[in-house]
Amino acid sequence: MTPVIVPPKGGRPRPGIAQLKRTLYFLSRNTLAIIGLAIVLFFVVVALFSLFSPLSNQSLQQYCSVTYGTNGTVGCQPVCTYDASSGPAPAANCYPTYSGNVGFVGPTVDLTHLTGGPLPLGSMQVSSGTNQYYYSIYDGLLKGSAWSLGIAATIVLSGASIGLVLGAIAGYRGGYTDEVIMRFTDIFLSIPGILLVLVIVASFAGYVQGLEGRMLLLVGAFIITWWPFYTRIVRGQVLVTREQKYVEASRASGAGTGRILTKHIIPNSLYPVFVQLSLDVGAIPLLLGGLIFLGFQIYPSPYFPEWGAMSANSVANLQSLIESCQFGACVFPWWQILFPGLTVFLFAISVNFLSDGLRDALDPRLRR
Amino acid sequence: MDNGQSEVLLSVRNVRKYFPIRGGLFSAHIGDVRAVDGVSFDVHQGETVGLVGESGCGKTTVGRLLLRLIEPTSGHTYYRPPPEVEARLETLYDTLDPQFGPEGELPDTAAPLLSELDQIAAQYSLYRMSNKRMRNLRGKLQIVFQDPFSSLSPRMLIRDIVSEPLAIHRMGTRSERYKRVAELLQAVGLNPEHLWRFPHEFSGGQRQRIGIARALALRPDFIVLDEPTSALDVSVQAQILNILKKLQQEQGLAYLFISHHLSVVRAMAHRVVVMYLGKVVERAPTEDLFNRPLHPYTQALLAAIPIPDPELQRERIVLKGDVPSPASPPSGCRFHTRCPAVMPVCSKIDPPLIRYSGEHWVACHLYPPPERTGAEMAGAATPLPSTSPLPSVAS
Amino acid sequence: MRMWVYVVRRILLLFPVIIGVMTITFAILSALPIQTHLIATFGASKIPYTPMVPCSDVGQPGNGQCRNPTYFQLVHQLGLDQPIWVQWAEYMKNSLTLNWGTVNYHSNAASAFSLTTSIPVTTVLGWYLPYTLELAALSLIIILAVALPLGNYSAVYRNRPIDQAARVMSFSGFALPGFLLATLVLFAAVILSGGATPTCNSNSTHYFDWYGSWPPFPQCANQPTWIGTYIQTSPTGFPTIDAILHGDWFLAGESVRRMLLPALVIAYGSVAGILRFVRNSMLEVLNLDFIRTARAKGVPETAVVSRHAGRNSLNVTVTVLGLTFAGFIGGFPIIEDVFYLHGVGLLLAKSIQPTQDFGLIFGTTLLFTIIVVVANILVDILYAYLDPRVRLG
Amino acid sequence: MAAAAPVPAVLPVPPPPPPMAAPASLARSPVAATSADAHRIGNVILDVRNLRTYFFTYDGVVKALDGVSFNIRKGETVGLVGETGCGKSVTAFSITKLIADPPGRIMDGMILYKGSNLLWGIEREAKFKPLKGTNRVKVTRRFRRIRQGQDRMTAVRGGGISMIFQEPTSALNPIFSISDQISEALLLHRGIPIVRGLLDASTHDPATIAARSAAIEEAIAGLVKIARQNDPETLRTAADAFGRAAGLPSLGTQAYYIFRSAWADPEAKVPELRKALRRLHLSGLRENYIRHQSRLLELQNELKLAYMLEMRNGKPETRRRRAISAKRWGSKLRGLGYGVWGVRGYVNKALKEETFWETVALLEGVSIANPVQVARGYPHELSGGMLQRVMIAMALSSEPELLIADEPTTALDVTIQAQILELMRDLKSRIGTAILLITHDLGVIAEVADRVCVMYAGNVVEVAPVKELYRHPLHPYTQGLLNSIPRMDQPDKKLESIPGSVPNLIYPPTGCRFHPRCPFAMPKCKEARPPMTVEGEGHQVACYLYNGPVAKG
Repeated sequence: MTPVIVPPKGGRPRPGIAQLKRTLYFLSRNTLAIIGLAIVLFFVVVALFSLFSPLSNQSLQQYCSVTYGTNGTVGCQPVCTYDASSGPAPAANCYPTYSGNVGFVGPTVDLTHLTGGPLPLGSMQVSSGTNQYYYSIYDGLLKGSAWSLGIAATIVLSGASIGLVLGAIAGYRGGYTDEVIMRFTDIFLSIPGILLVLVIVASFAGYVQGLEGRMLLLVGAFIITWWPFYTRIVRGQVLVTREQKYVEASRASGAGTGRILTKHIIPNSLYPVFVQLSLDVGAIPLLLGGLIFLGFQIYPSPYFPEWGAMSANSVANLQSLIESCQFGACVFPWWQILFPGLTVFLFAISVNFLSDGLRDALDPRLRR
Repeated sequence: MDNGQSEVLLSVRNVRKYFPIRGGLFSAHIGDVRAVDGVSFDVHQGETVGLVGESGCGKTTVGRLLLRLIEPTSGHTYYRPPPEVEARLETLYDTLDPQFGPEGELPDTAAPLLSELDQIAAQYSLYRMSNKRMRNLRGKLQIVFQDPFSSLSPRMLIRDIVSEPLAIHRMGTRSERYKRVAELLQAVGLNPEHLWRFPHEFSGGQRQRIGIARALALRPDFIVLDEPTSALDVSVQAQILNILKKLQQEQGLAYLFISHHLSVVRAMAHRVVVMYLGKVVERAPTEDLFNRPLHPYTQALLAAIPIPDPELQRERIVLKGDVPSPASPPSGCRFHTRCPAVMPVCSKIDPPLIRYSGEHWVACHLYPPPERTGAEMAGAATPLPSTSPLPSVAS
Repeated sequence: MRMWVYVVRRILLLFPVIIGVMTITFAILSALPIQTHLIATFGASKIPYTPMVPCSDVGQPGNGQCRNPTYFQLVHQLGLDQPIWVQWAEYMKNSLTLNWGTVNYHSNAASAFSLTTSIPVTTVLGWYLPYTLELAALSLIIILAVALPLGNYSAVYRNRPIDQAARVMSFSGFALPGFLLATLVLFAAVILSGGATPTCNSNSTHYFDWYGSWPPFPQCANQPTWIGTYIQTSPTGFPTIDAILHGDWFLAGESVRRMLLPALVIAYGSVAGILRFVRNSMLEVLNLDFIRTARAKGVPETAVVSRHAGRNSLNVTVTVLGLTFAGFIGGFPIIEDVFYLHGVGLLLAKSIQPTQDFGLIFGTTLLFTIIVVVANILVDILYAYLDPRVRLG
Repeated sequence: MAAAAPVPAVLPVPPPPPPMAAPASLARSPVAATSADAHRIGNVILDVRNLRTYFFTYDGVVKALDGVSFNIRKGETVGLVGETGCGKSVTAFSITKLIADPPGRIMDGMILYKGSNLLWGIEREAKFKPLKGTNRVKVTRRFRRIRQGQDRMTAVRGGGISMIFQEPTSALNPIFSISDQISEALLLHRGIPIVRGLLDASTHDPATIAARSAAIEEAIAGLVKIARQNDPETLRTAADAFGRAAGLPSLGTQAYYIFRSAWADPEAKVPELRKALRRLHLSGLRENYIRHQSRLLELQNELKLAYMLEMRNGKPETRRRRAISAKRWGSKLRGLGYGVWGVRGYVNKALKEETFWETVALLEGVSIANPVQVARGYPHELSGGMLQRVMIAMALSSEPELLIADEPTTALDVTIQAQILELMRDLKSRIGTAILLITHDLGVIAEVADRVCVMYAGNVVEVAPVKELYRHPLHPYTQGLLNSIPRMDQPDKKLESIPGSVPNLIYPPTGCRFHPRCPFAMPKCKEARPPMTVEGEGHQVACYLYNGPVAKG
């Protein structure tokens, strides 16, 4: 007789739901991880928001910016100027000419961009101040969120998928396939840090023009550098999973390599990849910043709105400022360093907390 | 050696599996782990063959070889050879076996026989089959594993686990498969609503039932049971064993019951093969083996089993030392390092597996084949009193 | 003797890696347009780098385009017209015989270090390598000194305040951009040390010379004689060691002091990874059976952690030291650039922009790679020595 | 334990700590006899009362042990038998407080070891708060208290109560040699006799040296002569005599193994023996080091004694403890110089050799054929059976009162299991150690145990002398268990199985935990847990089918 199949109340549980719940529970016991998760989510939301904000399709608006004279004076170099006494402003972003000492606040334009006091978004003044290129740091960060996260995600995801495939094949096939792939991986792994990116970019930056080209170069260089890490990790995990009896069972009932890889090995080897992946997403803005700081013109314009670039440029600017003027007499444009730096820092550290929590939550050996 | 009680399902002949040991500067091949070294036995339809031995004796490897989960170094396993072919194989091997030299080389006179053997193998041997044919056959040959915890994928629903073989062989629609799965679960005494659970929600015994259900999915006629109960408790073990027996009677299944636990084997098997360090030391119908164990190793194994009866007084044979490594097996008889009845000849000549009486085969110098001359058996002691070391229950 | 086999194998594996890396650099180079090589070699002089020029330019009748003999002559001179595998073989031969070309004295790297004539790249690297090595050693010492005890603590007191604090500390180091941290630290140091007070010449080009860089007093009249014209020192080339050898304890202390700050920045930036690893390996070890055995033996808890768990987790940790090394040495260009520390990283930083000096770029990269590979081998040998399961086969 | 000073009957606070008192010796003190406390009568050495151990997991609270009570008398072997998840091992680990924490915690109960409650202060170690909406419980641990509790246990672990485990291959530290690991245990529990022995044997007084060296010389000559005969027994006796003459028994063992293989020409080995004799006149540095060690060991013993007192009197000895540990820190700091790498290698050579040969002697005791090689070896070089012998040797090195063997043969092969069981039977007859043998194999129990406790789902359901239990098992579970074993001696007996499976201890069945699987289940089985009733001599059972007098305790 054939029994009647009664699906349980509340519909069928999807595979993985229970797993997810478990993971979240263990994650929730780790305060830092929760904080990290919150901040990361916040950044993601901001990025999405920026895509739909008017900023996304228009190019950044230039504001008046401070220039520092060698004799300690501060000038405000307007983009288009007009005499304040003769009527209203001809255009939206035209400002009256102004010059004075530090601390003197002009009648129409205040120097909030010096002190970074909060001002409503879209008001004529610049909350959070501008960078040395007259661009509002706030706008830059907002617009940059999409860029930074986008670039990081593209690099990491494509690197991880390459690593996943190669690692799974190497680990499962073993033998010469394994040898070849792993030797190849070792070669790439032994080039330290971002030097390979640096070399590739340094070599080709001169010949690739335009935003698309530059982005392609950058992302490509990073992917070439990144995949070996994932390959190694995945292989290590696959070597463990491969020995599980359920793999042998499905081979015993005639499953091919492809099925075993996709159905059994890869799903059960994913967790370390998640951990590493979340780590690297945070690392990439830092590395980009490093490249910019070393003076690569990897973006079409020096004020390209990307977090790493912004912080690097501001720091470089700080150096040049300190070198140019007598020490002590300069105005220290802290806002230029603080806001981008803080963004990059927060993003990276929150992602770190998250990935650390994930590791504790996902790793059965550490789970208690 | 089929006594025609039923036709032969699998006939294992001189199967060897050497795992290479690599070492040295360029990881050259410096030796072999002789996991399985020339094992032969038959599995008849609907019968249970028990495979007994200590860990590292290669019994699990034999199981995997029978399903061609690993390729053998040499030898054949014939699947459903017709009786006349079987008979012919018998004679062929009987004529060939004595001609093998120490390194397994053969005189040229054997060439025609070999070629004939080759033709038969090409037709019936599992190891010669094309991938396609093998793939279809996999449904007929299944396996149940020892560890019920690692044998079910933790991320799959029971439904998917049990129906995977069906899915692989593209049998029926999804809903039909699930119907079949529900039947299977009932057959092994589980509830159809377990379909939507994950493995970690089950106890060891239940997992083992699920494993059995998966093995049954494709209506096999032979299942390798690789220590199916050694990870379970006795009460649950009894359940599983009873289920297996029931299924055997219902579906005429043949089992290869691998275990290190002789008492369980006695409860399950019709015929028993005892292995030591990759070689068959004794092979007999269950009753013969347990009432008249011939090989000293078998006797020691029997004596070593603790019997749950404190009032039982019996002579103990406690073997000294450990099982040698199969990477460097002792010369001659592999058991001679631990054998209580060891003779000079044991360390020189490896005793062949000879027919002692009826279906009772043994490989030991204590039981010389009729044609052996006394000179060869120099210093042979009188055979052990081959009465059972088991006492009758003190009453 | 199993140990020896292991070591020799490990060293033999070095060569394929080095050759592979060289092949990668070769691939990049050969992907560059030919003009680049010409400019890099012959400087940006008036030589026309285009294959086809107006016929009039090469003194031929007609107004079409004619082949440019100079161009093809130069291309032939560089052997760029040969089949790719011949070029590869040539490249390999030169690389393996340490013939890495010369510093392009038109490049700004050359001007930055006042290298007037074109000096072999290997020579320059020879001058600058010791500084990098000293810096690396110092930072590695700091990292281990912090990570090992802290990691064990946060494993033992898991998810308790000290653990959280340690993690926040280390991760913040990871998350702070190196250049930002370095610059701010340097800035602060300059302020704390009472601003810039040039010791012997006030019109130094680089502001930070006065603090971070080595040698401490560039172009000073009273510079000791064992510091050469460029920054190389004699006899060993390692500034601190040489200072000690010459009994100049002040300079020795000075050089350590000047390397301390960058080393701290590097360590702070890369302690997170290894700390995390120490912690996790310690957690795993603490769950193992033999720890339970030790407790059952009556071993006091402190001894259980330090002796039984500590040694094991240390062995596990040693295995990743190599990777850590590869990780943090990649940050050297930035740090050395900020502190103007005369190491290979600075060389690299100076030779990439605005005009690239490919000789230096690839030379430094190769050198860094070799450092990492050798470090890995040393680490593996150390591990093999520490773990009886490897040592005794 | 050669010189074990007795502890005064009425414990003064603080009692003068006897210099050589080890916790075991303390446990053996006449206190037990004099006290009027009930559990000390009939020389019960371990009395477990109403032990509860819970595990606080993601899925809920696993009530692994729910009121387990049993006791162990001097020198007897108690078998603890039951299925997986019945709490056998948890019981063992609760006795030594080795439960993994988190997630596990001992909730309450008493474990009286020679009158000291090992669980003293357990209830103050953590607070529990059930989380609403879930079946989880939030556990707030007081880590300092937990740590103190653990420290207290070091007074008992390894000394009075030793353990051996199921997985010999993973139970030994892979990076230390066997001798290192056994020596550690030796020094922890028998350190003072060893150190004293060394110090007493070593002398610089010329007269003594002269006298002794004469004796030694002729002893060596005799040894050489005997070694030629290639007769191990006589060699052994001679070697022991030599050891006594030299004043260090371990030298005897060493001499035996030096000469044993060298019967062809023993003279070649004489220099090696002379090298060994250096232990008899220690250099100043080494002697200082050993004195330092003995000081530390004595302080450690005082500390253990203080812990024992705490657990016995049930009130903290904080002041004494602090004073002692302050002293210990002091001498540790003073001895820091010895820790210097290189120095250590030199100074502890003598002690190392001494413990090494003590180790060899121990390994002989568990009938290992080649103890020297084994002692030099590392765990990965030895087979499972060998390692289990090593574990046993290590556990017995302190001559414990009680040996807890947690599934000692489960991971081993049948023939090796037979060897180990043989060894355990032998040890039982040789040394008077009580054994708590935990196993799921009723056959093993039948061969080794004197008394059996049958456990089911965290309860003890039946206690009986072994023969009694197998002759007439009372509890339905015990009966089912015995019927479900395939019997070698009764092959044609049909296998009966207990229906269902072991219950999930997060939601244990109400009343008698066995009732869902019980063939004789009655309504009242669901309601209340049956009490332990006495059915015949030493036979107790917890089942409503029997209505004997309720057992006390």
